Amino acid sequence: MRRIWALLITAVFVYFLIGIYLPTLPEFGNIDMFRRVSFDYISKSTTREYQPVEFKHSKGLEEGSANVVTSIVVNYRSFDTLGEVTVLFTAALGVGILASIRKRRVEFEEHRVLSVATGIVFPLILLFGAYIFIHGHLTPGGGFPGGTVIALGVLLLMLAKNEFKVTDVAKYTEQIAGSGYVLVGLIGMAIAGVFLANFFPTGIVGELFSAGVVPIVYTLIGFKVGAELSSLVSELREGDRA
Amino acid sequence: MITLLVAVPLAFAFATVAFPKLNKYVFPLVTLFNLTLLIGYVHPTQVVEVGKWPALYGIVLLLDNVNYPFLILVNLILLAVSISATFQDKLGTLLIVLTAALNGLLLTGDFFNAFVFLEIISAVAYILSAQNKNSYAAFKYLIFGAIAGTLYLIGAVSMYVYAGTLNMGYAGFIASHEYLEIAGILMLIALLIELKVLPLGLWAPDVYSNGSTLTPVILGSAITLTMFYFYARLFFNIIGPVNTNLVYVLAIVSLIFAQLAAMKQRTLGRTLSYLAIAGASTVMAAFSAGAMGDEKLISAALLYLFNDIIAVFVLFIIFGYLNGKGFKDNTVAGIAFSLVSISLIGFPLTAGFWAKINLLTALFEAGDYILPAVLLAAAVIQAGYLIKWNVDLWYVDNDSETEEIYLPFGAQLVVLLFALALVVIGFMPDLIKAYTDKIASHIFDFKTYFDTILKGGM
Amino acid sequence: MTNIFEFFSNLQLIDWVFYFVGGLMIVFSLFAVEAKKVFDSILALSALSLLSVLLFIVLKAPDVAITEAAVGSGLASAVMIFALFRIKAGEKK
Amino acid sequence: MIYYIAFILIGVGLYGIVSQKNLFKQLVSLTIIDTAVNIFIVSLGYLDGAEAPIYSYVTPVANFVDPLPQALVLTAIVIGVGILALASMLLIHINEEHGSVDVEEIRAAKEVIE
Repeated sequence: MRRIWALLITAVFVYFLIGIYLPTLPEFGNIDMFRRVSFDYISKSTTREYQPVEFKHSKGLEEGSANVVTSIVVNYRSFDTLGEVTVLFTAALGVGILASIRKRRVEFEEHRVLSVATGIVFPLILLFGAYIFIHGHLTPGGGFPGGTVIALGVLLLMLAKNEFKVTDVAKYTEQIAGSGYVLVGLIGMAIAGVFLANFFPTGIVGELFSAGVVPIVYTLIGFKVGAELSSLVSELREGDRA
Repeated sequence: MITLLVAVPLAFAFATVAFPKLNKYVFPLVTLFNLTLLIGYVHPTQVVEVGKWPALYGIVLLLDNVNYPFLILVNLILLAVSISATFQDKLGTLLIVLTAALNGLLLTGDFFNAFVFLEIISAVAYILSAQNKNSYAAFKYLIFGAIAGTLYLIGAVSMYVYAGTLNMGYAGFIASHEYLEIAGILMLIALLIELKVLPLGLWAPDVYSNGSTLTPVILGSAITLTMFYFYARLFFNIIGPVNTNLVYVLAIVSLIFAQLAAMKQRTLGRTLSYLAIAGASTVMAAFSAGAMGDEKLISAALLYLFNDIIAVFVLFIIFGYLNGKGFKDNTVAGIAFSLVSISLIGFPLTAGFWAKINLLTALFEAGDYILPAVLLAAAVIQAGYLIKWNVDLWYVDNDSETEEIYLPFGAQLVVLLFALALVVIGFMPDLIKAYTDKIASHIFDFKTYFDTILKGGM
Repeated sequence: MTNIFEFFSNLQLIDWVFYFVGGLMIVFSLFAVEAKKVFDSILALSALSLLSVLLFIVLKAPDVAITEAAVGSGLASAVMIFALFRIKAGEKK
Repeated sequence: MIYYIAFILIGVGLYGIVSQKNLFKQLVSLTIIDTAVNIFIVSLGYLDGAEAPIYSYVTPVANFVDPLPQALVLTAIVIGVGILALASMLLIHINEEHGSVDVEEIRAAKEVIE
């Protein structure tokens, strides 16, 4: 009975998507970039006249990161990212609040190969995570994947050492990084008059020290996400922390 | 300036996460700060382009005559919650986050930004509804809510595909109406799920009746109010009415179902839950009846919404503390409960009376006779069970063995004030009607909205 | 589509990738939904996520790909497996 | 083409949510929907013959696919994992409260209590 209902609902919904919704979409691979705001995101011309941007040549633009996705996430639509960080914050907090009544830890057998290998690999993973979020404005990546890589390193540590536990340091990191992000926004408000304004010079496109506040914000996000996700995984494993 | 309404709560939430003990003091302070900012320093029609990017490219926050009263009411309710409800220290941080998210959703002028705030609100709601061993209901809520979020996300992204921007005003201006309607259907389903109209309240009663003083109050008043604002903004102002007849029928069915279910319940908690759903359904039905631009009807519906929200707040706070105990030792709570019940029934000289009478006359003028008939029948049922519960609770025999529960002073004060407010508005309905009329006259004015939101140039 | 042969000979490489990866994804998703054991369905979900990483790379979205690889197939699976272990541990007692 | 893949995946996920009795399976189906929607949104920004939206030595001048949907998906993925973690914790709680994560067994357990 349940399956028939399921098939019926699915059929109606897929019919809506394919029959009614799909014809309104542009053909795949054939979109009109000039009608979209992304065109100005790419040429970084939202406040000035159109001028093509060139790697390692253009400088002093309104927005200076080479990775356009990063420039949207952390600069043009930074307010969204603040909200996104907040969702993750809420989820981590919620997992902490709901931490279970009974202590029932997930235990693993310690394996010698894994624990020795973790000792070697863990610093490299941390380094890689840090690389991802520091170079977020130049190469693919950024604060979220970088922080997640760090959290995955912590997860590896957890698998290798049975008694390993994420301590309160994670909470303090989260606190400092989170309020740091809002603080960057408020400094922007103090200097440029608008919340989350970019108040640093943007430099030359493609250099490490460019793009104004973007690397700073992404580093903060990286730390925050890393701390949040590792404490989240740890809490999921531990049951009760108190 | 209005960004501070979101930024300051968020900053405090992040900063106090390691010190949950502080939350008892920070949460009322933050809401008080928001209220002073709203009343003293900002005034309607104000636009902020976050990050100094022009309206089309960045995110726009907008304060106009429509959302200004909503903002004040939501922050007032949150302040009242911080005074009257009891909660664990850790939940305080969540409530501060919720304050930021509700303000953000009320202010935002961007489809995707609204999605982010919707998700924050739902995440907080899931956690709140899982309190008091109610995880199963919370999980059901999470599944429905996540599907709603996904549908809204598809709708928001289609707006971008159709219009080339995510800005609400510009997207509503540039995209063709058929396309807007198709994206609108997706968003409509999402919002109806969030407003607890769509699955006919299948999961909502379980969530509401978990016996905490916090969950039903927050879900039933602050979040519902914000969702109604967002519905009005999307479907009156930007997209235009979408499938109003279907929503109308759905809302009426939901209303009948909820009132019949409320009559049958044997516990007060579930009765009140169905009452809250019935209230939301009534407002939704009135909204869809007046979606074509009937300002008088919308104004009446907003008055009804106001009455309902305040009443639900008071009823659930009292229920959360007393949990079905009698009013013999809690005269103040009892008086507030009865006053609110009278107002909900629609007794003359209360806010509920004006809400009902305005709604009925507006509906008759619009030539609609189905909803008034349903509404009157529902009112009779509602009067029946509310009177029954009042009598029961006043004359209940308290067992001498059970310990006596008293409402804290803050809760008594808030409850009494809110109940008295309903009576005062009953004597002077123009006090609130001025606001609802203003909202109703501005909500259909797309041109002003468009001009305001793109003030910074194209 | 007059003729099947013509249809296939007109396909570009990217279309082949889509058919292949997409078909695999649908198979995995059906497996994830219908599998008898929850553990199998979590593994299928992880595989689905990895295949979507492949699609993201083909769609020229390296940022999304790296995020999905770290978050979707790494962390999400870990979270679900921990939850499953906790639930399993409860069933034994 | 890729639209169809995404829509079918959404359909499969929806089918899973309605048909499965195990709450864990419902969560898995929800995640399938999330992934499908992400693929769909990214494919809305694809442009034939364009490159990934990053200025580099390989692509010094702009010839890029639409970066905005990618930015939106980035946000959506992270939100999705947050909700997933919450749901996992709720599942653990459900198991502790009712002794099972199966809809019918939970219902049976509830009836015994009442």
